[in-house]
Amino acid sequence: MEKERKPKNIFVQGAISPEKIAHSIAAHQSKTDIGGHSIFLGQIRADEKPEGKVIAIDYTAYEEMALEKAFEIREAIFEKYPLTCMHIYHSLGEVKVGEICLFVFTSSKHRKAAMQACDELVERIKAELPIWGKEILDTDNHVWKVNV
Amino acid sequence: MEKERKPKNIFVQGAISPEKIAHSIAAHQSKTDIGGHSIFLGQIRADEKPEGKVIAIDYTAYEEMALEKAFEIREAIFEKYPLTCMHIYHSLGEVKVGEICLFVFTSSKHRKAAMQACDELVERIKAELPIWGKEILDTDNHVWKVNV
Amino acid sequence: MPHTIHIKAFGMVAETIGSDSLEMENPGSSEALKQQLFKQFPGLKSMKFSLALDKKMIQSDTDISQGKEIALLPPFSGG
Amino acid sequence: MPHTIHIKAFGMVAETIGSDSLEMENPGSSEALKQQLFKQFPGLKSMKFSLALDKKMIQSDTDISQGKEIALLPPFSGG
Repeated sequence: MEKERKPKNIFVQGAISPEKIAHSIAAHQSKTDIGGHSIFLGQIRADEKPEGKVIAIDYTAYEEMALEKAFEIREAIFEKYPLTCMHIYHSLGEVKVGEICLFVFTSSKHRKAAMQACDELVERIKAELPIWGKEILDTDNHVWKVNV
Repeated sequence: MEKERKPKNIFVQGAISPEKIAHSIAAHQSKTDIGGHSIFLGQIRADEKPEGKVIAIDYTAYEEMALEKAFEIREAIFEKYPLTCMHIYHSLGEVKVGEICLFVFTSSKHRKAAMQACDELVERIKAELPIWGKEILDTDNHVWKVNV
Repeated sequence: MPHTIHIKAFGMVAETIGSDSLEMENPGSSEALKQQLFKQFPGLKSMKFSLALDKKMIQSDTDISQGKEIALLPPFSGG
Repeated sequence: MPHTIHIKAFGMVAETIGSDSLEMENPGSSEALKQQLFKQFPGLKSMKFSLALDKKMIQSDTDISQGKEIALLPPFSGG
């Protein structure tokens, strides 16, 4: 019988720590059918804007919709690629420059599936999840982040 | 003046620990022009062979040639993609099932370069570095790993 | 029979409205709702945003039946 | 004037030879070296392996001049 998958919380308050990433990796060492892990990490850049320099991004989300959509994306990616595991974490609230705001983690028997699934997940997360980044500037101004 | 790059040691004795990966990630938090990191991790699978079940892989390498080749690949990838950083670590000696034997880490301003460079690096490392894996079986036998 | 609808607002839309939620009399359809919002908050006219009904983005004019969850969503910028 | 060459061996080639290095009189070229190895270690005949001279893989028959670093490399299987 296949395990029924349910929406999981993807949101983390504040930055995602390197220790959390290490724990997540370590937790997969007992899964001895995994041959490759692919990880993507989004990090806050100190971009120079006409209005000032970015010092942090404050993330908000339409959480219930984002979780529903993340579940839908998750199911579609599991359907498309032979993955062993898939994890998505996104920050809410303030994340400072240099800190990590997105952690996508896919694992599979052979490397290609993990890599392709990870790439596709990142694209879909950025395009389809109702999350907004407010870029806080060193001038007390802010601008709304735009995904290109 | 451009910084001259020199061959770096890519070899690690035994498994690559999740803590080492966390430290490597944390070391990039001061580089505030990075927007995305792409990581690939190779993990030892407990494959079932006709001769027995894999319990570890014992890696050997033609080290001097591997380091020269890794440097050549590194330079070519830096030439091709706008990367901020690139790191390659490969195990030598015994790595048990579930443990990590390969850690490839690329960082760039925008995510695409890091992702594409990471994929290409992994392919080239597997195809071009003179490294050999001896799969140790639970039957006291061994078979030589074959990359497909 | 008119009824009140509850609207959630996010990102720069919430900023323009000055709140992350508002209530109004149901204008009946998503297009009518937009016109009503433009009248009440002229700043929204120059802004790109979409409507979601019950957490699904709508692509064309859609009836707003009672009890629907309505949200105003500027372009996503997660990651 | 004949001279001795030093050969490094790796992976299953080293296993077949029973050592990770060997010495022999220089047969003059990479093809001649292969024939010499096949005579000395018949197990190598059924084995896929390449030669590297001074850490560069060679694709065709190549002269082996004095002082070259010679290595026998089975198919790579890193990662």
